[in-house]
Amino acid sequence: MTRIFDRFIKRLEGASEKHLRVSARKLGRRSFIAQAGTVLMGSAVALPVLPFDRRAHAAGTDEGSDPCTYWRHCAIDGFLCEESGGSLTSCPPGSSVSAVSWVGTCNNPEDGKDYLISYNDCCGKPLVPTASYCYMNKGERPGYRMGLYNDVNWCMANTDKGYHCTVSVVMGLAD
Amino acid sequence: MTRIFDRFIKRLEGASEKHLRVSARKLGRRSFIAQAGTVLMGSAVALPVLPFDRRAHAAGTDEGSDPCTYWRHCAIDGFLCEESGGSLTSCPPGSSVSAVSWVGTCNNPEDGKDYLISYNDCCGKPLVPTASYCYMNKGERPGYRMGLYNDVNWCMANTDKGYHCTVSVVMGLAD
Amino acid sequence: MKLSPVLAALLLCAAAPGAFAQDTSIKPEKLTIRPHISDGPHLFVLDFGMNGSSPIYVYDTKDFKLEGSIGTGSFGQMLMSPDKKTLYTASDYLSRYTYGTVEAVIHEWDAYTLEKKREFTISPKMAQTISQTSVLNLTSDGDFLLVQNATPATSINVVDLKAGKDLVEIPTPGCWGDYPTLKGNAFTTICGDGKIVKYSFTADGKVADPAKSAQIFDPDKDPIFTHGARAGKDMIYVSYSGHLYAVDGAGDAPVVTKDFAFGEAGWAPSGNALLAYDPAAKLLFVQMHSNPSDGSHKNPAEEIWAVNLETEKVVGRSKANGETGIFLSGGDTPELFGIDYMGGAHRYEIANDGTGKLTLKNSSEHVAIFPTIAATDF
Amino acid sequence: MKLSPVLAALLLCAAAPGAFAQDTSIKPEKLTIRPHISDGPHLFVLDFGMNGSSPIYVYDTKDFKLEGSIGTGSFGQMLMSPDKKTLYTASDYLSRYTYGTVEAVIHEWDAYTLEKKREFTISPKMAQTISQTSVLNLTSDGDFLLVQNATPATSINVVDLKAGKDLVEIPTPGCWGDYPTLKGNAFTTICGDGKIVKYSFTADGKVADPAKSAQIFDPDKDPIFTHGARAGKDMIYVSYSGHLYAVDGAGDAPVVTKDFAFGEAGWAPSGNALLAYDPAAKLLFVQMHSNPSDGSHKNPAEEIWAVNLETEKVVGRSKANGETGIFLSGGDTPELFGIDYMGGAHRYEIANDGTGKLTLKNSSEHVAIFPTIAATDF
Repeated sequence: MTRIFDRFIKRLEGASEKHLRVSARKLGRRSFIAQAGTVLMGSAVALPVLPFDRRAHAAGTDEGSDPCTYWRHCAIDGFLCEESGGSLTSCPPGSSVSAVSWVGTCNNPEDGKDYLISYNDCCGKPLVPTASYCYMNKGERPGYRMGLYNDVNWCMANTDKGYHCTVSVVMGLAD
Repeated sequence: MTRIFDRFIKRLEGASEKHLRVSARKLGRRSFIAQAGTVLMGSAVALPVLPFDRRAHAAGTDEGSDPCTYWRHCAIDGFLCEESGGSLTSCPPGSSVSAVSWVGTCNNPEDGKDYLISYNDCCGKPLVPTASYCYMNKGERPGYRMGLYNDVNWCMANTDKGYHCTVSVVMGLAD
Repeated sequence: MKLSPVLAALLLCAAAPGAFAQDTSIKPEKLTIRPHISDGPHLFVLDFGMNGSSPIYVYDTKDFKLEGSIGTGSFGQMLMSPDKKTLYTASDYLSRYTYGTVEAVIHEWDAYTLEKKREFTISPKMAQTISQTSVLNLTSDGDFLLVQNATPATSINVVDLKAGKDLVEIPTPGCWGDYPTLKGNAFTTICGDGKIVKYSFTADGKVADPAKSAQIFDPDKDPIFTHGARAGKDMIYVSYSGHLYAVDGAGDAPVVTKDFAFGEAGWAPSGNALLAYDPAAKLLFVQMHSNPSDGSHKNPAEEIWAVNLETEKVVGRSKANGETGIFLSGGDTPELFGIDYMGGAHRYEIANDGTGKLTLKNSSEHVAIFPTIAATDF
Repeated sequence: MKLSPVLAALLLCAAAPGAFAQDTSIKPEKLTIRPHISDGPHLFVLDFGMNGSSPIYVYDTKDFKLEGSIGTGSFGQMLMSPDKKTLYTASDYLSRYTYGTVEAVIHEWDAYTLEKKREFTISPKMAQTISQTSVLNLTSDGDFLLVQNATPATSINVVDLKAGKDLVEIPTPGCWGDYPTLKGNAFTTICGDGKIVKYSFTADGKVADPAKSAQIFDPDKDPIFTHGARAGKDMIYVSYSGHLYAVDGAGDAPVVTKDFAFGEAGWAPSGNALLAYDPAAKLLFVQMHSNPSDGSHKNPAEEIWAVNLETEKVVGRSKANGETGIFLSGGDTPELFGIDYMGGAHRYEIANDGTGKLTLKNSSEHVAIFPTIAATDF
């Protein structure tokens, strides 16, 4: 008597492909924001043929279908609340909002401005595996810059610490 | 920060296909053992084209590759210990053997005899999702015949009650 | 612990390289919690978990859009209250996830806000079994939960909902299930000797002697499924071969008021929650599969048959979609929902011409990994 | 509770329709527990779980055949003891799986029998973070475990292994990691001001004043990864851009003994456990990706570069397989293992000609759903 992993998994596969496409695109991303301060040694823009992106290529490159590419998700690491019963800025019913959060600085292509984004986890319920999983790291920093670190459970300071999903909330303009 | 469901899932998909193939074959199984006592109204043997077995057909019918069809697994419901670090008759290292078990009566094609099989769960560790999941129900009965019931966690009487995997142990000849 | 998230974010921003420049023309967005699911009809689907949580997903029935979820423990069971306002769940929490102390927990969830209204622990003897309708039920007046135990010795735990604790454990050796009678504090259970037995108890936990039916079925030759469906005064059961029994539990001991074979050669019932009775159409829906053999009693449904209990005839046969369970909504014109063995769900319209013919309205291929049981809030 | 399973099965057989006919020519099989994994070399891979267990799978390195597993809690961390006999894990158990009381638990597992040798709880402030080498370490003499806390305020919990309990919590505000020094009860941590700070403590829990290095790196312009690799007396760190720092923590305060850029235009380091130092070949292996940009520092590896720390030159570049982490075995001729972002694992032979060229020996496409960290028992 055990789980039968099936169609649901198909959907998970879909999520993986999205994640792959994101990886492939990120490797070729032009938008290298100097303000964030990272100095890298190159910024070549050709989409590379990677050993690991064969499925990305096989799956096509329909960017419009990938919710992770929405501009305000530029430093998100998590399952989207908008596909878990919540929205871009609201946690699903019956969950709680993380008391603490990490922040990102994302460029809004509509007005060309940089915005400060608060990434809050929603807490206290299981994650929803059919929701899109996004792993974007613009401006992300290790744990010694905790407020910019996304590899941590931001439900940690809540009474209910289980990770449920993540929202991306515009806090205001970044300077 | 969350699980990336990927290649592992591919393997799970494989397990599902196996399960499907089993279902399809079971529907067509000739071996209707009267001794088990179930009276059904028909026993047609043609492999049916079912609405739900399209993947079974698509995946081909390589019976030899499906460990669930091994004769002694005829009433197993669980993940195979032989693919979880154990064997047909041994639990994986560090797990415990279920103190209670359900039984099945399976026909050994090598000698044509019916054997009594004890299905024991191994306990105390997480299930291994890459192991084959088998769902066979020959002679299975509901909870009012507990010793023949397989939709229950047979680790229930152990100190460590987590379900890990299932072994199929030959107890002797059934009469 | 509940700092304002905005404040908290700002505090942490002190560490960020880009300072926060407040532009009066830009209004910060408000971070909220969706207060409740939509007002439309919903399907609640339990995703059975043996290790870890058994989540419950809440879907809009029109498009199977996910509106929220609930987390329960391992071996989750669920039951919607008759007024559709409370979802009861029963599940186990292991202190070390796959070992350690087991706590069996009853949760009462608000079916609209998906918030927890209450939780309390009950006897850890609770059966660790696949989600099924026979193991978690409410007594007629809703005062007591009836919980199946298995150690593997079987008993029924009567849980006092007002007090939030166990009232009495009633040994039911060799029996399974706890379907409540229509009145009073009593339930019936199906036993391995082919009888159905009625147990009554008082609100202070006194248990009367069990009242046994005559032998109803032959558990060796043609066992009945433990999933039953209430149809008026009777509970309906079917056997592996397709024999139907209507059992009235109102009297001293359960009695069969009607029994007949509804099948035909080459077809047999199968599944988990394989029956659903539509009181509007007065039809019993049954999951059926073809070419049955020993061990095929859990096969996914190939057809769903509609049986008229008055005429004892199959009046309609509809194509199924691999269902392991079917569930009826309430209302004047109930809808039928199926969950399939591939993790999908299906909504069917029921013809109102007495044939019980089903028309598939919409489906989702992925509502859960291992959906075992479902319920509607309408 | 531990009945003989055979006896138990026989007891239950009483309910079975077919009686058990003992034929003297048929010997019942013996149900056993495999006492330990094989004597060959193994790779332990942690499968990170945020909800529920983080299992650890144990694979034969020659063919990646599964030999067993271990179950830990959520947000699992692991560390193999230097003698390869004990696997330490640190993980959280939530009393209601996704809410409720958190217990942070240290487990000591026998790496041969996969049995639990001991477990005890520590401070629940333990960081709920992706598995990484910087957050769970043993002091030089193995007496204390160093555990990263985050609430999100950071501190290091010094855990007394003899006593099986917390010794002292050392506040390390704005810093991350707890790499032990080569001698004594001390560790270094990386701080947001670009400095590396050394903390020393006594066996009875007295903590000396922290000793800060000069500023080593610019956390805004070119931050370093918190994953470091020990190379003799130095800890090696690399920055997002590919600048390498060798930091000696033996003295009063950490000092940089060497730093140089090893990259080239169009390539940068990335991943989680992105470094591994081979003391036999005296080479540092680094995961690299091409066309770096802001946010690409966690990209899977496209190549694995070998850096000679003496000559400060990249001496070899090998094709990678999407690794997020690389791990070296012990022994005279260490092997390199990679776990990739698709859930696979890879074993590489290291050329013994000083070039650090890697030859892929074997791979498995599916060792875990989300492998985050690995270790060998050889």
